[in-house]
Amino acid sequence: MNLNTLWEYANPKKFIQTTDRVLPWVAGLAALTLGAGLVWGFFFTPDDYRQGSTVKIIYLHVPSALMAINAWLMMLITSLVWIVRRHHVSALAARAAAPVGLVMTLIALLTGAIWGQPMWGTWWAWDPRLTSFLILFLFYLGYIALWAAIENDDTAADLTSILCLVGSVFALLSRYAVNFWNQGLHQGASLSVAPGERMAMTFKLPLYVSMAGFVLLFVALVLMRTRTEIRARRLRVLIARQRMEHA
Amino acid sequence: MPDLGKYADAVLSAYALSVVLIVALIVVSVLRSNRMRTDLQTIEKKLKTDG
Amino acid sequence: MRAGGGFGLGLSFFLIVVVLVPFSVGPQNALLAEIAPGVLWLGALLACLLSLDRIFALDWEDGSLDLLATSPLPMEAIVSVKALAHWLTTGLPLVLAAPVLGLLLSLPQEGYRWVIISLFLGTPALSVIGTFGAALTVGLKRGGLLLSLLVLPLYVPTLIFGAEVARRGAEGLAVTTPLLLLAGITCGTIALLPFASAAVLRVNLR
Amino acid sequence: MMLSVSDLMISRGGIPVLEGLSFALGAGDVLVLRGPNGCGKTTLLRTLAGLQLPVSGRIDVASESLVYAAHADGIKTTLTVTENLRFWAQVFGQENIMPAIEAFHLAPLADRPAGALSAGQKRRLGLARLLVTGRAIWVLDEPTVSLDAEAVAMFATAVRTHVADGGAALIATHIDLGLREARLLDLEPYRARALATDDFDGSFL
Repeated sequence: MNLNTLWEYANPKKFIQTTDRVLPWVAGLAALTLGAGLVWGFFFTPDDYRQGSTVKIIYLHVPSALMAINAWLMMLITSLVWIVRRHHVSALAARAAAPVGLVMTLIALLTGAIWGQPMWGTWWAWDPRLTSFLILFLFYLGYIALWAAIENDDTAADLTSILCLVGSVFALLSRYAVNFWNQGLHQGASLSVAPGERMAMTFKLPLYVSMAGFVLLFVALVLMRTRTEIRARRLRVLIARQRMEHA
Repeated sequence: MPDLGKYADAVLSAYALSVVLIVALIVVSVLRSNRMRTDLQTIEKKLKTDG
Repeated sequence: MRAGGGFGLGLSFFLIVVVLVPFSVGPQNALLAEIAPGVLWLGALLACLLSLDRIFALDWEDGSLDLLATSPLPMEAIVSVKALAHWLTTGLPLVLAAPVLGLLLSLPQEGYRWVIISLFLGTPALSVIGTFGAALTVGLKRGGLLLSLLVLPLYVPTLIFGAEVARRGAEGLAVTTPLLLLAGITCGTIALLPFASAAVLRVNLR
Repeated sequence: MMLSVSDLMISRGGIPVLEGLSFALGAGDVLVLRGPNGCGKTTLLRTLAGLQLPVSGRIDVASESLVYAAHADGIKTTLTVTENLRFWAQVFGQENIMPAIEAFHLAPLADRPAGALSAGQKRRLGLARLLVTGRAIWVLDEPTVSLDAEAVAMFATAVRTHVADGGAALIATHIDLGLREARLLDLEPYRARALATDDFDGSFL
């Protein structure tokens, strides 16, 4: 596919028409895969000899953490597309993805805390990874709040894109800083979340299915929410125009 | 129902919380999607009849 | 550019935070000495945050921001001067006040030097990052809280490295690595962030 | 021509307000913009000043030849009248502020803090700012608000002197300035028509 045809989907009307056909399939596939992954993980996997049944949390924790980061990455890319090519769908897709990313981050944090309680004996440890996710959570909150605070849509798109760009740089810096900081406090990462170096296939396969489920869920949600944002945008324009004509 | 042993609370609450959050996100997204669609249809119809 | 007014507020706020800490954690000198570098950094950061929304607010209200934007000065220069003004009126007084407040927290002898050095190196970054946040929220009616929400996560790396320098210094450990990283962050933000702030301000003036 | 605009289309808050606008301004010209409230006068002036981009069309103007005065005067209330003028003179790389003080009879107020001035006096200070910029084209948005008859006359004289020296002025105003040489431009015919409602992409302009 050449790039020119790809940009066609940046046209709002074309996007709505295409997603009309695609969305039911993606949504169905997402439900199927996510359901399969979680049911497999919850009912049909053995316990880990060391971690017991808590290992089942991995099928939620790892995929949601993955999507928490990938959602931000997607927002970064769509923000760049908006800044460079000024395709409205791109900016609105970033806006649509943010709350999904926020919920994913929240799930990763919550399941991490629940997992940490029996494993480390504490709900919360200032482990570098957990801390980074907490900071990511704050970034999502700020980004969403900025979108909500600004009335003019184009202004909001411009400002949030730049915030996303600057935020990405600072998120990377924070990740590095947090690593540095915690090693400064404790010798070695005794509370690392990282699962054993080599996982058995019995754990890996359902994990992959669950990951695929989370990815599909993310895609389906973002498509649907982007459609909503496009309509909301058009609605605001129509209302404003109506008001102007009657003035 | 698999035997979750002494960690049953942790595993169950993790799954329950996550499922609740995901379902809530989906419900909110769908509701807002439907509302926008109907709102837009209403105003477009009105604009057409107004001229 | 000058004639902002009300910047002394930051200094008073710094004092209040530091005075309240012993009331909340108890009067044991050993404990206070241990947390003193962190408290000083946190107090300085919050005091900085408090005065951020004044950076552009006055100029926005009286229309000078529009007029400055159409003047021959490049927007990058305007935001840089604004950040510098904020640092001179807020950051620098905080750096100078820190040793006095360190006394109240029985900061260890070796700590003074490193607290001052780390604040001196770190507060410019706080001002520059804060100017970016202020540019993002200029003209918003309820911008104050949003500004804090946007700026706080951006402050994390500076706070971590700055407080680390102060803490290690107070404990007599080697400070080179965090010191270099802190200086790096400050130089990086001063060099690059004004472009983002200027872009954001142009968007907001449209 | 010092400033020429051709087939300009501008929008406010994402909605087109004026389209197909063309005019030119040469040395010695005074152009007065007329039009009902909300027709896009301020938007047009802000676009000419470079604060926002036009949707389409061309604006040809030499760089750094234009100065814009908005509804707000951009006066620092804690500084004196002289300090305010000196500040703006510095920003525009000029030195002499005396002509500005004389033209708007600000000498008796020179050392007063601007915050202690009345609304009309503030406005006079705001207009005096134009003279310290040394720019040739004045772009003014409702310059006579809160001025009394005497001050309006001061303003008219200042404009006349300015254009006699080879300057030009573009003024959006509702009142008659008593400038006989001024041309009028009514914006009413250029108001953007509403786009067709089923034009989905149009709503994203």
